[in-house]
Amino acid sequence: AQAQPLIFAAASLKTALDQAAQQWATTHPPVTISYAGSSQLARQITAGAPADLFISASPQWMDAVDQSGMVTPGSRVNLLGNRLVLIGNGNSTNAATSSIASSLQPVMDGTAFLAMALVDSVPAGQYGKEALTHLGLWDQVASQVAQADNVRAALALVALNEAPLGITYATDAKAEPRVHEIATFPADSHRPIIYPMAALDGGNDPRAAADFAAYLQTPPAQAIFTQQGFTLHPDP
Amino acid sequence: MIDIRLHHPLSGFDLDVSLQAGPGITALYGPSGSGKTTLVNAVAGLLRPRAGRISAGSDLLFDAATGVDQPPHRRNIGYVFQEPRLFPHLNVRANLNYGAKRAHKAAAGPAFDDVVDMLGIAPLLARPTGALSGGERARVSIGRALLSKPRLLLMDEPLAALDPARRAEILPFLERLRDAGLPVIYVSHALPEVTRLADTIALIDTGKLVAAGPAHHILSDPTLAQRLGGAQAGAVLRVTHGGVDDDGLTRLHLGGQSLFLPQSSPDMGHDLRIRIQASDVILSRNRPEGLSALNILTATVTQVQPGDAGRVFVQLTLPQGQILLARITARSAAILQLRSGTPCHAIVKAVAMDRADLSRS
Amino acid sequence: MIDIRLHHPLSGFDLDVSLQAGPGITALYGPSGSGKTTLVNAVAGLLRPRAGRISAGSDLLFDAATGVDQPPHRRNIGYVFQEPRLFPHLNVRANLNYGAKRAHKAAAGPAFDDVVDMLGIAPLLARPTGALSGGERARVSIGRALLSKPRLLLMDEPLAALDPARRAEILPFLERLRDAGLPVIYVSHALPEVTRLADTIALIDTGKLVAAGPAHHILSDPTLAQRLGGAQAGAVLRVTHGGVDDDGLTRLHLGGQSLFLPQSSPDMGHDLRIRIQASDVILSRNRPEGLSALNILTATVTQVQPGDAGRVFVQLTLPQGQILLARITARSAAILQLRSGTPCHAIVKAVAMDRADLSRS
Amino acid sequence: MIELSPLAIAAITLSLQVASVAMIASLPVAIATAWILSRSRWPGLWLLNALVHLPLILPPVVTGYLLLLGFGRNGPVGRLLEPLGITFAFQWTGAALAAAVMGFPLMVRAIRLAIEAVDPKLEEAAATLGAGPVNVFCTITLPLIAPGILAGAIMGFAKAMGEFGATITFVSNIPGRTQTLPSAIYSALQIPGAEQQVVVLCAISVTLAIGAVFLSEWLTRRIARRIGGAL
Amino acid sequence: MIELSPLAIAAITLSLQVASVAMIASLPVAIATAWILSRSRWPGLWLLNALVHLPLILPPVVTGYLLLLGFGRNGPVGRLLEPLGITFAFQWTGAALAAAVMGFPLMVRAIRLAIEAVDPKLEEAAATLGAGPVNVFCTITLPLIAPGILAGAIMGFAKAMGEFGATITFVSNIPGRTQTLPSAIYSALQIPGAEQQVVVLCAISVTLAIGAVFLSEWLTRRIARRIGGAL
Ligand SMILES: Nc1ncnc2c1ncn2[C@@H]1O[C@H](COP(=O)(O)OP(=O)(O)OP(=O)(O)O)[C@@H](O)[C@H]1O
Ligand SMILES: Nc1ncnc2c1ncn2[C@@H]1O[C@H](COP(=O)(O)OP(=O)(O)OP(=O)(O)O)[C@@H](O)[C@H]1O
Ligand SMILES: [Mg+2]
Ligand SMILES: [Mg+2]
Repeated sequence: AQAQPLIFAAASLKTALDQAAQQWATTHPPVTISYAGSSQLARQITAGAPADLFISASPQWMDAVDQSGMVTPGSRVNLLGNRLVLIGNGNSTNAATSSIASSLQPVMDGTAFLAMALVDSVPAGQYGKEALTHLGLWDQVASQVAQADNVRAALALVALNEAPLGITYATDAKAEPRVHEIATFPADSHRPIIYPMAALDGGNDPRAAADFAAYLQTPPAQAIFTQQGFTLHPDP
Repeated sequence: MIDIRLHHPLSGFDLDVSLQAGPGITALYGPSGSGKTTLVNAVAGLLRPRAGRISAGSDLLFDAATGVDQPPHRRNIGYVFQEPRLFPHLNVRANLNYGAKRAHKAAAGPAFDDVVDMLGIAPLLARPTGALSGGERARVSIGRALLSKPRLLLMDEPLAALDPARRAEILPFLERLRDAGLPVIYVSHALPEVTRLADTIALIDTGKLVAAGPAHHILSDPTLAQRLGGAQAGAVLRVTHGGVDDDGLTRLHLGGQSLFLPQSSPDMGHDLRIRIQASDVILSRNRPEGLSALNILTATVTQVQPGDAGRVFVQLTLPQGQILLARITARSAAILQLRSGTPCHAIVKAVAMDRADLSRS
Repeated sequence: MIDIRLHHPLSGFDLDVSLQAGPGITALYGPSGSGKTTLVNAVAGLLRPRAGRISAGSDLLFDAATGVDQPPHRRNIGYVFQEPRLFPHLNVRANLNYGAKRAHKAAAGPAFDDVVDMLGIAPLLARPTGALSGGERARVSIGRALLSKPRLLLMDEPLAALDPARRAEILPFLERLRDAGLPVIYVSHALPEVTRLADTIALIDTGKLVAAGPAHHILSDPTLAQRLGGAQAGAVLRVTHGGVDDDGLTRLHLGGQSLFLPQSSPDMGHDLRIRIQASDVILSRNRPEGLSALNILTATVTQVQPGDAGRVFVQLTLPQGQILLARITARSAAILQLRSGTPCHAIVKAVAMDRADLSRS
Repeated sequence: MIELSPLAIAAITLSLQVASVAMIASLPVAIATAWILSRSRWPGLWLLNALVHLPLILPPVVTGYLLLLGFGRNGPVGRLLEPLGITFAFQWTGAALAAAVMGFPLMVRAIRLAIEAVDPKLEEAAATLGAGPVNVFCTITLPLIAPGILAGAIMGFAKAMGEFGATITFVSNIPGRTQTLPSAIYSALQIPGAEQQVVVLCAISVTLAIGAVFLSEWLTRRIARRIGGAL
Repeated sequence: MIELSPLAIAAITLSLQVASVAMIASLPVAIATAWILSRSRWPGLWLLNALVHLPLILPPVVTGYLLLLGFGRNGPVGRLLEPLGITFAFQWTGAALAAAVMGFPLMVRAIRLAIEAVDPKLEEAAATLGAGPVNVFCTITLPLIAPGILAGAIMGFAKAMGEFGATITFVSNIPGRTQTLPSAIYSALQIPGAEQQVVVLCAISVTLAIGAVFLSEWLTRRIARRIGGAL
């Protein structure tokens, strides 16, 4: 097992990346993937983790790793992108046309909670806060925002209807049958959502890892990602 | 009237006892490990006997057959444990008051100050129990049980840790409680205490009752004298108070004869009893003269019972029918030619009898 | 030779004692709360006295001035505590062996089987200590200390929880240990035990030493008799063994006179001592005849000391200079006109003396 | 001195409030549970015992999720309590509940150990002096296990000061309402380069909890001295 | 029956291994620490006491981060131990270290409570019988505190079975190497709709830990019966 390439990947990639890795393993030696929060993984890499490849959920943490000199020069790419959506509890479809502001009315009234990831620290929360601020809604909803420690936990709050509304990535909304997508936030309302990938210097098996990284950028792998709702080749 | 019938297996043997105790003080006497504490625990409700029935008067405390088993706190029985069991988080005063606070308001019992004085623990009241000597603990534990105003008092070797002077102060107090109507079951290894206090004596050995009955019966039975600890065996005589002489000696009447007690005892009522230790009695065929011993009783030998190691117990009957026990060497018995029917004189030193030997019956 | 000098504040008073103990058995006698346990704890090293110095022979155990303080496990002192302190997680055998295992291989001490037999605890060996009676615990605790082969034995009321028969079996064993050279400090409230065992007696009261010295001195001092518990005071006579008569009585020589002991005692060597309780002695101006009492000694009154409540202590000197104590009523003393210099006869019942009163000196 | 933001101060206040309430409210329940576990015998006991240990065994996130399912606005218990005006969801009370639940096994264990160390002979003695079982418990057992209760309380308090996983999952992180110190610390850890802030917040948390630990040590020693009775 | 994936089985095995090793390895240290805290008096004691409580007070993620800084490959302790062949970073040993550290305060408290309940008179008696302090501790104190040690051990084990935050922060979540049951549960929680898998993993975790709890209860009762000595 020691010889297998070790991939550090943001936890929110698990569903898609597991499928891709499985497909890869049918024709190649398997890879090992460790899922955790991007911040935890980044810190582990700078502390000397023997990982070959890092896929972060935000450019911020990839920058931090880059600055520590662990990234193999020239290997950094923007692997995936995502959309930020407002979601609601239940799988109703008729609400699909509602505007963001009107949907958030109960939150602004103080009668409902809006589930988000931590707005100051977790990327999905940061993007959400940026978007709401851009739309001029943040100040009205801020006191009713229930911040979860990651975007999946925010999703769970909406799924359980503890918070009837939430802001997550489109990929999360797609994967959870108990929620529905109400609206997509305009792409210009927040910084672009990017999942950067880079090879690392501290790994055991850089060649196999490079092969796997290359594979993730091939059409068969990208089909899996788009099926899960990711966007491809995002602009920096 | 405490009626105890119980059967309980112990390691090694079974405890199997049937005993009626009270009114008055019932002494439980027996060697170490014979089952005394176990018996008393069953009465207190701390041990559930395998079989049996325990009642106090008309109140059924335990009955294995019908499943009756009153919990200890409902039995209203005071218990002085063999080890003091003081509450470590309470000071001496709070320990003493623990039972008192929970006693029936209406119940009779000794006053706090009387108990504290009698036990000599007034200077200790504010102390934590951790800072007490062994004997001090024992005294506090006695006081705690007394102040709970029980209807029956169980005392398991309560005075073992105390010096003779202390004992001499506590014993009369117990007698006064007994006289006030409190039945007591008193476990002890000290025969002087037993003979002084007991109205009833129960002898127990390896879980079985060897003998039980009124104290003067048991104590004057020469066949039991050896078992009671030969050196300390002795009979109890019933006497009446005949006044205090000028030099401080108390005169006791015994039918037509007199006994002198070397202490001025107040007239404690008419019916008294005095213990006379068998080894304190000297026998003589002739009436002896010019002795320091003041008490010379005429009597008739009724039984000569061989004891251990060259000694015999001589049972004497006084003219009015009371029984006295003497312990002498077999050689003396032979020289004096003592046999049943021999008339003789019993010499008892006045000093050998103590006020501690005198008590109300 | 144990040399104890210590000063330690207690609640209420200060313990302030200077005492030389041993060889032989040193009895520490005093009322409850007088500081006996505290003193013994200091010797064992369990209590660090505020000031003082304790040494055993040439070995300095404690010295407040130089800061010497040997820890208890290095002192090699056996301690029978006032309460048994058995190890609850070990069975009786393991408790007994705890000290034995840690003793010096070379050290002398009694054998396991002897101790177990003497204490009558053979049936208990496999038992957990939780399932023992009070007296059984006390015996195991004695055995545990004996088997640790100490160079000095501290015993704090070791026999208080035991019946007279058990005591009678344990006392000779202690004497044998003493004879084998083991010094013992023996705390007790029971004067018979003290007079029987003690070579040296230390009387302690509220932390101060009232008197200390050879047992026969202390015991025959009429000024101390009252403090020793009047009823049990008595002198100790040195005698030699004169053989056992056909009827089982042992003859003891006392200068030209004889005493008879109602038990065939084997010749235990030449120098014996016998305790004669003061209240067991009857005095007569004339030589009495025809009594069951076999022992009549001629003596001269040397002191008449008033006791309590109409009683006096009469100090008698025997022809060879030994001292005997008698306790009689003041009335008898007056009738017999006893004063210093009066010749008289002391009558002692043979039965009143027990083999328990006889010991090697 | 480092300037603390108003939100950090709110988090400190809230943490203290949550930890104190969690500790005080769960203490009687913990004492009762410990007593039942150590002194009674009945068939369902093993289940209670297992239940008590659960928060120790499960990852905190799972405990938080279970709390959400049970005590959330749509949970069976939550729906039951809502009409009574008791809501836990997204309230500081929910944070206290989560902290109490997470600290509960620690409290029960400490108290149980103490109960099992009490000499039943003393309780027997109290019974012969007329004290019924409840009376014996209150006047004898309880004072004797005070050191165990204190140890349990302080473990509960310390745990409550550090609890994060269950709390954030159950009541989220609403600054000023449910943002406790650990949530604030976690938040800060997610931002690259915010280590300075993490250190400050940790130092505050540690100082407060250690202060509580010392208070309890001092109390314990006082009690021990009183019980031991040595001069 | 539910089929378990090989990785789930690996997580179960690893968790048991990590929890057992963490518990067994830290027990002697916990006993020594408890003894020092309850029986010795020296100026630095308060610091040790504070240190012991730290993992309880700090959010687990912080503890994990501190471990990473100290025991990681570039940490001062990690670098010191590496030449000796001891590495914690991203190894199961690191998971065991994290679990041990997190369970340590629980262990120490339980054992300390037990030590403080031992009657010093028994230790004195042992000393007069020739046993030196270490000997007294091993032959008297240790057997008497066995119930406390067991309680501490089982709390340590249960905590180790549930520990997540410090573990994933310190040694990551590498399947087959550092992925313990709680990490596996966390991973499963990342997949929406995988609740079934979460429930199964939780059930396994709970079953194992509760089994250990019962084993310890049974042992404790046996010891208590032996010590109490009642028939
Ligand atoms: N830990 C303690 N702190 C303060 N005073 C104490 C402590 N232990 C005992 N005392 C007091 O010191 C005095 C002497 O106690 P000690 O135990 O030495 O008495 P003792 O002579 O052994 O009595 P006893 O025959 O009752 O056992 C008593 O008054 C007692 O109350
Ligand atoms: N918990 C117990 N389990 C089994 N046997 C016991 C238990 N407690 C005592 N025994 C045994 O029962 C017998 C009677 O014990 P008990 O305590 O009643 O004796 P005792 O007459 O009070 O003796 P002592 O005078 O020594 O206190 C003893 O042989 C003792 O070993
Ligand atoms: Mg008994
Ligand atoms: Mg004492």
